[in-house]
Amino acid sequence: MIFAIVLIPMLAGAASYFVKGDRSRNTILVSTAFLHLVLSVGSLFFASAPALGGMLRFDEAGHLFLCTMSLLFLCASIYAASYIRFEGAAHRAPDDDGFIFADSPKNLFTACLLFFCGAMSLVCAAQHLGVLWIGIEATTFASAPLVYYHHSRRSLQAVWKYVMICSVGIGFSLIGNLLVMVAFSDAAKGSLFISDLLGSAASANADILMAAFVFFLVGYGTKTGLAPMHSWLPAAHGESPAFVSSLLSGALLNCAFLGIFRVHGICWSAGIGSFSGGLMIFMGLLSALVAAFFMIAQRDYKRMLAYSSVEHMGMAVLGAGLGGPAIVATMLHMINHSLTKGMLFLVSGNVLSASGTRRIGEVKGLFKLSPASGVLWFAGILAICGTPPSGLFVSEFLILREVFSRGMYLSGALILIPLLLIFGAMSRAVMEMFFGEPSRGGSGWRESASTILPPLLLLLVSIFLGLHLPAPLLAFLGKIGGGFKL
Amino acid sequence: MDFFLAGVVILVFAGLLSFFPSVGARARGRIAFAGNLCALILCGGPAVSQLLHPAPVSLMAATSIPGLNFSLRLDCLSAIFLVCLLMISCLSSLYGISYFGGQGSSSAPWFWFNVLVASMAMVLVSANAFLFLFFWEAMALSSFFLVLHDSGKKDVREAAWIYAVSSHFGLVCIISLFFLLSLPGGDMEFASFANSAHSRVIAAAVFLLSLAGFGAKAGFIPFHVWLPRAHPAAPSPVSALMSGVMIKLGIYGILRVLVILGGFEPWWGLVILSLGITSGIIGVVFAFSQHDIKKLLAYHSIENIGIIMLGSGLGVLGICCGVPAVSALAFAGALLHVFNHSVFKSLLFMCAGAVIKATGTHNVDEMGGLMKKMPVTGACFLTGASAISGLPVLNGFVSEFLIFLAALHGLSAGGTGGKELVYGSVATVVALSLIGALALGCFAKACGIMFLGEGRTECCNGAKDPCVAMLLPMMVLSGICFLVGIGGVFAVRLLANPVLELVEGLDARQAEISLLQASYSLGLVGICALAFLVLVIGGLAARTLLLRGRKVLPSVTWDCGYSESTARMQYSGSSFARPTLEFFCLLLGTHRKGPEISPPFPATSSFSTHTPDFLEDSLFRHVVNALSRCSEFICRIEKGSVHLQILLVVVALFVILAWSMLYG
Amino acid sequence: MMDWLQTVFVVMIVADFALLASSRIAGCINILALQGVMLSVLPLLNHASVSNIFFASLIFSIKALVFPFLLRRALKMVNAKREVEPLVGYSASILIGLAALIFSFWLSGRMGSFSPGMAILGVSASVFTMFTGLFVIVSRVKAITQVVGYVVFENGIYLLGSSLMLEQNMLVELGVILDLLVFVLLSGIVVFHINREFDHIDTDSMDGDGPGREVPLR
Amino acid sequence: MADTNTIAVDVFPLLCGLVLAPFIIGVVNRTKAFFAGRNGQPLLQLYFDIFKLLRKGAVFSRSTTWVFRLAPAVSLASTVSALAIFSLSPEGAALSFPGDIVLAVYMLALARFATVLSALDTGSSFEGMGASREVMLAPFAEAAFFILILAAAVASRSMSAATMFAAAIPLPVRILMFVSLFIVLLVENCRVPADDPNTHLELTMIHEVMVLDNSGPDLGMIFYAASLKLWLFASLAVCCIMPAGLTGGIIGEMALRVAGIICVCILVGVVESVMARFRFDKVRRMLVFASVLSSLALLIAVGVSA
Repeated sequence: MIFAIVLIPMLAGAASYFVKGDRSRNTILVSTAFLHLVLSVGSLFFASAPALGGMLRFDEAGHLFLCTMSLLFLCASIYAASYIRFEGAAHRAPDDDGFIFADSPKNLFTACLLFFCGAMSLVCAAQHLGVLWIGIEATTFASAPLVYYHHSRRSLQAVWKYVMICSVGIGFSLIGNLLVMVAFSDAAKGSLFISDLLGSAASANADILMAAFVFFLVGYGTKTGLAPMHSWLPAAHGESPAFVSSLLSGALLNCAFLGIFRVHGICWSAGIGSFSGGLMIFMGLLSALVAAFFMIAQRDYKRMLAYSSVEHMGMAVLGAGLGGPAIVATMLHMINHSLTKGMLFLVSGNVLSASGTRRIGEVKGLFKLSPASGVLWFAGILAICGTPPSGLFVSEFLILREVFSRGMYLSGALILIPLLLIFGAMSRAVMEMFFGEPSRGGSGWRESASTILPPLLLLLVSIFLGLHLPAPLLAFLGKIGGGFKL
Repeated sequence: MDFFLAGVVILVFAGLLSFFPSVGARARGRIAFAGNLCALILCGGPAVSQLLHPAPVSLMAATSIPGLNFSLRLDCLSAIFLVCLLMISCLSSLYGISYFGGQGSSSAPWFWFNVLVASMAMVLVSANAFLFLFFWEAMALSSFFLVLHDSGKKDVREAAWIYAVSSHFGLVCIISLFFLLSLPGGDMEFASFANSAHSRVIAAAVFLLSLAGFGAKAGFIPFHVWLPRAHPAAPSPVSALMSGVMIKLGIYGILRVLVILGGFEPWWGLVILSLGITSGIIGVVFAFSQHDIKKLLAYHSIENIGIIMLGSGLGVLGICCGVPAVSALAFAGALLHVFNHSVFKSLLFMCAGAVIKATGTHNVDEMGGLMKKMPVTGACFLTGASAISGLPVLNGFVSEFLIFLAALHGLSAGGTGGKELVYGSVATVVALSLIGALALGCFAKACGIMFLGEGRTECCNGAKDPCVAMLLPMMVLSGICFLVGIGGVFAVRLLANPVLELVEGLDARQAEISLLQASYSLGLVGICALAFLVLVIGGLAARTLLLRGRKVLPSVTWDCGYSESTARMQYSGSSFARPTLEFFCLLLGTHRKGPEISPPFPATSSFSTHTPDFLEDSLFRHVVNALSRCSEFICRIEKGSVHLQILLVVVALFVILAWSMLYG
Repeated sequence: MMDWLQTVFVVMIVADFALLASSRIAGCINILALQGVMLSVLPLLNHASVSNIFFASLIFSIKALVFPFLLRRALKMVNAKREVEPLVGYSASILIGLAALIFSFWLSGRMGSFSPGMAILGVSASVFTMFTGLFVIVSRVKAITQVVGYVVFENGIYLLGSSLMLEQNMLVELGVILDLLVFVLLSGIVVFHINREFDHIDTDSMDGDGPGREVPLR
Repeated sequence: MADTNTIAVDVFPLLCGLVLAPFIIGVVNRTKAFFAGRNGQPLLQLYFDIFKLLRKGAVFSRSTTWVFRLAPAVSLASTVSALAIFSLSPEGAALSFPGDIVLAVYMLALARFATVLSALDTGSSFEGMGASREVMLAPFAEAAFFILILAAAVASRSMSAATMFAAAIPLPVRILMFVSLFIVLLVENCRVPADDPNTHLELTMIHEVMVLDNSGPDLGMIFYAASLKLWLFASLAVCCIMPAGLTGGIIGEMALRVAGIICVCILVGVVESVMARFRFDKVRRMLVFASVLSSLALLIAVGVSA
């Protein structure tokens, strides 16, 4: 069952590489995505034997991220099908930055997309730090060509930045792996199985484990987009096509976060949870502040969304650092964030196709240009800023409650101020774009069901989570938080 | 309580109905009005019965989200605000039917209107912090969309954005306020807030946060920036509802937090008092210098909020210094002023809306002589204006009279109270007298320039009274002004229970006695008002008797023989206000674009004054520009080359490693 | 046996200094090949078991043959100017390298708690190689030189792993190899494209998004 | 409330005020004439004027509305009711309850509001100018007056007008209150330093220019209301300076009170003939000086009573 979940996308990717017709390739893409969703939801209910000698097994956190990822992947692939069809149909006019919209070959693109999904499933299933590392490595390689879909000078620079920074990051996490092996060399005889590490954590060498955690935090933090290492995120999201950046933000960041979360679990059971927690809280606060200040003068709405991801990842890392009941709130925050952010990036694709420009100042009268995506865009931005009906309001409220109940008033204030700044910046951008008369002639793009329904579905799920948290979901999240008793 | 919920549900359902395209604009308005009406009956009933015999009704139901349980509680304090809310929402929706009727079917914002009223009602009764925040943000969101009603204009969008940011700032303060209150247990119920002890430092922090958070909604001075922009931008029925009721929820929030905190410190009273004084005086001075009628009324809301803060500040001082008479009367005055202000402010906004719809302009200096063309609107505006300036026969006077009485009690109690009480009372009386006189001048200007004299521009020629559906709410509100003005004694009886709730710290009997004494005085004030009306009618009758046999000739106004005087020669708004505002010139910083009369022969020239809101310019704009400048500076890193960013990653690693080695 | 290991580490350190000093990309690639050879010798020195021999040949073929070949082909295709315009001057780089060497010796001294014996030299060599790799990425302008820098950084990590006597699990080394192989492939493709887009391949000239209009936040 | 037989005693000062008010205007004019070496108009001149006006016809400008016609009646009625509170007979006024002073002051404000609105209603620039000047002075006059009331309330520990001034207020406080009240009297009743009652140059007037357009019975009512207002302020000034209960009976007390009012009017006449009219910002400075004096009185009263 686990092999199926990981390998089917990869095989489909390989297959679609050789398929010639666009239409058939799209059907492969969408059907694999649907199958993947069915399998991952199915794996929730019937327990499946661990594969590869215990290296691949879905625990609660893995299941959670897998299901969100596959739901997002399904919506993205439906969106991608129409996006590619529209792409192929007309050679689009050069964007205002003067680069040509020639696109990379479709088959390589679809193959990489499916390979990307397989890699992410591998990360969710990884119970061995080495396999986890290889999985995240694979996601980087799978997503690099995706970001480079529109061959242009700026997307080239974005890919280069993305690959270089993430590789350096992954190099650091490799050092982290080595140090973990050293720290556990006598306790678990250098095995990297998470279960063994958790078991023998008490007798590990504490300060080497601390050094290892620092390397992991910086390494996987680069992939999660935490503050000082986040600079690849706006570049990659700004240039990649809409559904790729929705996958990048909605799913890839989660997988990297999973890496930090696993190592944090090990540190927690090794007794240095307060150190690793404190470091994560510091990185969370730093990301929130930096994202807020970057966002105020932002002129490109896709990069604005990227910075909002940096901020929300900061919140998640902070929540995980608190431990105890905050873990439930953090996981809730992760789900809500990937749903809402995924939806927002898909709608930003619509906005880009409708208005033809990425600059906030130049998009005018979005409501008149394309009403449905305009309304979705407005609702999405309000949701991502944490206004009540959206689930983010609930999760941010719960995380803040934990922060204040620990007596950390300063860090509570340090979270609330960026939230306010970000709300100001984003609402200003949305109002500039939504109202007024459309200044640029529409680029002949019309909203179709497949570009509106996926984001709408994601938004409705997030609002549903905002209004009512089903009890089984809360119990499930509680189990994830099990390892982090205060 | 289930009546109450039924009313709210019907309200929202009526709002939803207005989304169907098939329904015409007027029918849409009628459905929404029907929704408001039955909300008035269903929710108003329990509220009024709560006022008469106080028995707090509560309802508790757990929900799936941890920490959020659906607990509601209707007590006297929220009943007062509920009565204001439902009355004003009903009347402004009636007014809105024909106000929105004209412009096309799709534009009427009835859904957001009803959602706003429903969320305000739920905020007033919610007894769980999470639920309170939920409806508070729903209220902010729906009023944001209402302000964006005619979003075509750029400054409307600008006003809506500033409003959104400041209400979000308020939300941020209120969230941290509730967290601090819920500290020991983490339980989010208001009841558990009340009976858990808070240390002095936390109580002071909670108090200041409540001033900041709820102040951003109430709109007193340091947080008032959005008010003079949002109200003129919103359509009139919406701004009537917003400035009549919505800013009162800020006051409700502060009072609720005060009730929860229980033990006050004298400096709290002085802080509220000083905020009240600054808002009052600065509000009325800025109102005096405005040309736009709705901006003038918006600044006046700030002034009246200042008066309410004066009352509650004196009340808090009274409690701290142990003089129950002062606190009972002051809180009674403040609560009555909440009711009175929601009555005459929405009346004034409705009249302003009718005038703007008739003349098509906001600028007071372009109007004139509208009393001849719009007699009913003129009469209502005149009633509202004299009520807001606190003139005796009307309701504004009754609440200010109570606050004066409280101050006099504070003073004549003399030594027993303690130094703060004496200073507080003196400051209150002086401030109230100054504010009253300036308000009188400001509304004399508003009425005189708009309604009296001759029409200054041709836009007043086509003006005529709006249809009956718009006039009816205005007349009802003017009637209420007169009713409360004369029947002040009944109003105080109604207020007795909520005041006792606010003052339950001190011995209730003493508060009872002072309230009885106040109602005795108010009875006599009512009698004196009636006697005054009889005298006026007598004078008029005598005058008509005397003139019956005599010649009564219409002629031209006395013009010292200069026969060419045109309507433009009349006093305009800014010229009327100039002598008074000279005294406050450093506060206002009015820019004058004076006429440059250079050529020998007189050519056409113009003169105009503009008064920027100095606080907004100095405070808000600098903060926003500073933020965007440093954000631009930081953005340079984002544009930096790959090397810089990789260096950042490496440096981050070394810094954290070094830090963890040193402190790990 | 011990002195062979020490010679390997010393050669690695010398190769790093040469890399810092070299001004021509072709030279850098040769140094890279040399480091590849040295690294492939390491598993043989411990104990010549079958898996070690197979593994050593694998490392040799990849690090000493495939990478240099790919990079030279990329260099020819791109016909970029041979010499390198670094952001930090060569002599400055060497001095910084020296400081880094001293720091790495101090660091490995402090981390003496690891396996005893000659680990001091091994750990410091690996830390210094890693530092050189990162320094080259940050300070060199050419895209190819950054790739070389990254490979050196990977060599450093591999050296760290083997010097800590963690030879028993092949998985990590495999991971390193996998990572390197695909990375070089990828950057090769990207470098080609960089070349196709414009004449020179330094990454500094690719500034961020163009001069868009300022949205004044009034 | 007092029972029926003493009602007469309470109403008597009010009636006395209503009857004698125009007389004191005559006194003022006569003192001015005496200083100017003229015989001056007869003491009862204002009675004749009012009676004459009541029997004349009226002329209304076309641009005025019902506000213009209502205003004189409103200002007269409010001044009368203010007088009812301030008639200050020893046993308490016709109408006395805690806080009645506030009602009286706001009644005067209502009169001012009515006059200003009727001035603006005529649509002439002169009346507009008068109205804007009236509104300029109002805040400072009211502030000074309220501080005065506070001083009396603190000194006498009572909240009703009748008992407030009767109590034993220390002499320095009484003098300060009298001076500041006298300044407010001069400004409120358009006496010389603030405003010239019988000038003909509209640009310099405040109160007269607001009633330019009134005619016939309206003008009569306005003159009568003005005289009542002077009586009211004068009686207040007398109560400030003269402690109560000097003579035994009520009649004696009232006679003394009327004599005091006449002396105050003579003082007003003297001031009018001695001083020239101030510039408007000097008038404002004078009023600020008055409020400074009354706050000094307040500070002493608080210091003494605490």
